[in-house]
Amino acid sequence: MSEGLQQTHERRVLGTELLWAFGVGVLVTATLSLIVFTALTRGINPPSNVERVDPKTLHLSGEFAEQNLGTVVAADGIVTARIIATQFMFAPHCIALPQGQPVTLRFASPDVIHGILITGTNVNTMVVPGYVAQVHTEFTRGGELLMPCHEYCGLGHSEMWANVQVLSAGEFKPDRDGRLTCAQR
Amino acid sequence: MRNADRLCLAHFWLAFVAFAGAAMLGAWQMWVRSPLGAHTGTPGQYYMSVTAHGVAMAYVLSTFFIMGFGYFVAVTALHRPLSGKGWAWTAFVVGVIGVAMTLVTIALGKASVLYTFYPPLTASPWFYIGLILVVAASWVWCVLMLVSMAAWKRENPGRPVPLAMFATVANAVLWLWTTVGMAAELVYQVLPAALGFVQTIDVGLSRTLFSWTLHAIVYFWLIPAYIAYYTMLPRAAGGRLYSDTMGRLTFVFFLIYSLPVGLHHLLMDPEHGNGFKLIQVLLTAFVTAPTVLTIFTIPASLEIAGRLRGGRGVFGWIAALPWDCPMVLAAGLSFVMLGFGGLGGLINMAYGMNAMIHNTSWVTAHFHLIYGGAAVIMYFAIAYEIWPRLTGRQHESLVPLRWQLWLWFVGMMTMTLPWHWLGLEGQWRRVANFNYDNPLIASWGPLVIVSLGGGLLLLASALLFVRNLAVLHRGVVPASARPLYALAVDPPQRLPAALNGFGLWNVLVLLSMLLAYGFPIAQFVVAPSPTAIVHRAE
Amino acid sequence: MAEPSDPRVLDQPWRIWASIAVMAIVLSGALLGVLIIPVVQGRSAGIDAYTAICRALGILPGSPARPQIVDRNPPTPVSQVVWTPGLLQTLAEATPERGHAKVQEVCSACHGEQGVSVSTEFPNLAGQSGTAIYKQLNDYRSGSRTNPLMTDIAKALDETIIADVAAYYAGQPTRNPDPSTLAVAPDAIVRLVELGDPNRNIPPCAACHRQGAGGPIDAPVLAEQRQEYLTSQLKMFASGERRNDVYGRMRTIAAKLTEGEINGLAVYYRAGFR
Amino acid sequence: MAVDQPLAADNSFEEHDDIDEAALAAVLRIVPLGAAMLAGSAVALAVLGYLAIYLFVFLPRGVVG
Repeated sequence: MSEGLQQTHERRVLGTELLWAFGVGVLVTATLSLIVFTALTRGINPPSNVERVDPKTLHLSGEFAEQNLGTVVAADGIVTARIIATQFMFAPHCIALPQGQPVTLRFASPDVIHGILITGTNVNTMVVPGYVAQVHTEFTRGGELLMPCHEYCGLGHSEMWANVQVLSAGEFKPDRDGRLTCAQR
Repeated sequence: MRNADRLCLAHFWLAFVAFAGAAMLGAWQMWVRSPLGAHTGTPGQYYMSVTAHGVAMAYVLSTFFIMGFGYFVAVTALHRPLSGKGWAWTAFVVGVIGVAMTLVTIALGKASVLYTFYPPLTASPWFYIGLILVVAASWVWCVLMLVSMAAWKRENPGRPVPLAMFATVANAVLWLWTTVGMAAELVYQVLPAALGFVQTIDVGLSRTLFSWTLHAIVYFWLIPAYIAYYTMLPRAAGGRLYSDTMGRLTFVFFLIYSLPVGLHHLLMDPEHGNGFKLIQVLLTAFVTAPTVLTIFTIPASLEIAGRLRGGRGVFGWIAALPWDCPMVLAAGLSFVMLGFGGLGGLINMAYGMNAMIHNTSWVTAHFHLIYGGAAVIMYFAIAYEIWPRLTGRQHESLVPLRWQLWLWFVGMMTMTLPWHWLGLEGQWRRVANFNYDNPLIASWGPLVIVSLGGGLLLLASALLFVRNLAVLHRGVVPASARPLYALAVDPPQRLPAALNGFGLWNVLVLLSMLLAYGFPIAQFVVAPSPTAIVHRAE
Repeated sequence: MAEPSDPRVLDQPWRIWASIAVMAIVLSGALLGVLIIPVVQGRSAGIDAYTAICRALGILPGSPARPQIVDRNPPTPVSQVVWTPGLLQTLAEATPERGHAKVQEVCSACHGEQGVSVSTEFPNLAGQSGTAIYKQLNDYRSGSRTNPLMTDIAKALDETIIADVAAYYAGQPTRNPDPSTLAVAPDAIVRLVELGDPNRNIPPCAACHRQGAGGPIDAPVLAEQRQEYLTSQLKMFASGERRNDVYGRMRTIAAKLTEGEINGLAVYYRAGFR
Repeated sequence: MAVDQPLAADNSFEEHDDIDEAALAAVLRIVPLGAAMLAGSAVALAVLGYLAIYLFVFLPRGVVG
């Protein structure tokens, strides 16, 4: 191939590659923009609560002591559920939560790494010993959902799951202390 | 058989024997998880099997295949004897000892912690020491690759390093960077705990260090596939590489963008703030760059081949390609799997959307498609392509080769497409036995059985692959010398140092790692987080 | 190339533009991730810009997009034992010989000098995990677990001697599973031990109570344990009479077991070891 | 003799192929078109898939933050 012809080729090849890269760049930017847009307008973030807590003294603490686990509605109406993920169970093993209301789920592990998801929702977080994992969400549909441990935590990992009861406003009735446990069905 | 060939074959056979064993374990795991095999295995057996499957596939198959392939490229692309052959054999022996140590520890049930470790769960120290030996062996390989390229450059001043070798060295450099995170976690945190020197572990730090390795390691596995796309596929198809420069840029992009992105594996973790997660998500978006460049440049190279063979029209060239050639067929199937895997990956990396599928079967499907699918099918094609050169014998028929590749593709798709769906439904990972009495889980049953069918096809394909290679050693048709590496449409005459070496890119990796990982790691050093008690599973 | 040029000159634009491109991407990520997004999110959630940025960096806890929960619950522990590295070190460095002396003086009357108890209502302690013995003695001392005999005995012991006793019994010969007796155990019980019952949320007993299972570090090893002791403890867990298991791990499981299963498991763990 | 070079190491035929330069030049007048269409539609499909899942699966499941 002559030198001149080769140079034209080379320029054309690089030109088309650049054009392609530009086109794809636009598409990639579009996908990223959607992430940024929903972060700005709807506050969508991955759960990133960098709140440290000593896993060794969790059972002595106030918040994650056995009696204080579960769902509680504060005087100002804020719904919080505190859940312990431990080898190989959740405490409590059934959690009642309201539908269509902002809720905050707080998880902690006294032993090894766990993780949770609630089927059919976007509730998902790792539960790393040393941190309080926190998810803010609003349940869009009601019913009985499954909350398994999704990170390998030992030989009993497969049997580690809890139930989540998402209750309508009529069914979601906390007691005088603002506490609520699962309804027996 | 020559010494360098024996070296390559030793690496490849170790890799493929581990692969065949791991494929059997994989099929068994799918069986016990399905409604058909429910309650036939204990969790102890299951997690032992998962650990062995992960170690064999992700550490043994990949590392030894890549090392063997690297030695092969260094000899054939540079046309010079391998530097440091003694070191290479020593490293191989060290690696074999490491693999044996690790697998025996797993088989004794003293290391059921899965291949991604989960401190504060710790296995027997022999498990980690074995893995460290494997990594040490691979570091020797990295140095030998760098030395080979440097020697060639001294002998050929000013000439462009052949693309195959440039890419191989890119992978070696990438691997040196990649292993820093995992080695730091093992040596500084996990091994002292396993040996009983310390009783607690900073789990946030260990997860962060492992995330450093976790993304780039996949590109380490993937690069041989890309080397085949760029340097072997165009020749096998009867065309030329559309752009040599884009090839080099692709491998450079792999190097600089696969490292400062590991936090996207920790999007659901509580030990990092949103800010650094977003920075690394943005950088992750640029990891698509090498792949989108490739899915344009390689089809363009194939289009040259197809049109030279008489293909017409916008898509007519596709039909005109020599699909009976294993390399071409494997590449085509690889691209399809890369496409599905890539879409899954886009969803994984999408910041908040990660919550929808994190630690569900979706993710398992994603990395089986990318590594087990797109990359490993090219390992097959590479093996088929170079085995005649290593053994001096020719495949008698390509039919069993094509069967094997098709089986792998169909098996992989049948296994992973249901997994994607199950992941969206919330099927979570690392479960030894599902409770099919639960109505939701019971509703997943049929899809789990379909994916089990895919797993069995994969097992059949894996065994056929080993058979196809084994028969060649006793084959009767002598191999005829055939060129391997493709020429570029415009072979480079002279290249800027940036496209002929890695100095600049190493500086940029260092800078972006400092910016992207500096604070996320420093936070644990400045203010150590509360530690967790070591749980010894041995 | 029309004119041969020095690779370094050829390389200069690469060095400049590659550095600019890579740094621009990282910095625009930083601009979005730690400045724009948190400040905007904070504004709609009523969080000041400084706090929102600190949260995005991970210096302050909480999401920049949501108000953070404040907790004011008083602590009410079920067990006072805290597994600090120091305590684990104490256990590791305990003196079994001193423990032996104490065992001869106090414990052997019921638990036997070698850890094989004299009566079926007292647990065997031979080869028991040191952490498990330590935790139980400590819980007796603090009142988290009560027993007419043990409460007073434990109160008379101090931290160090408890560690020594634990180390002594832990060092006594362990019993290993006996395949021949295990083979005759009922399937349902073996399944409970090895597989658990996923449907009832019961993990396999072996996941915690087998040596080296990687479960909770203070879980006792179950191997040739006294049948009557096991039955009574499981029943006490089920009724809530015994509640020193942190987060009710055993209370929850025991409450789900049927009477038949409790007896079956007690027989299994009595018989299956030699 | 030190025979430690594999078969291909002493072969210079790697530097050549039997592609006719004129045919290549002719083909190169159309070439990236088909590839661009193929790769372009693949990328477009992937991005559409991404958007569809983001908008129709992820968002309806509830906002997390």
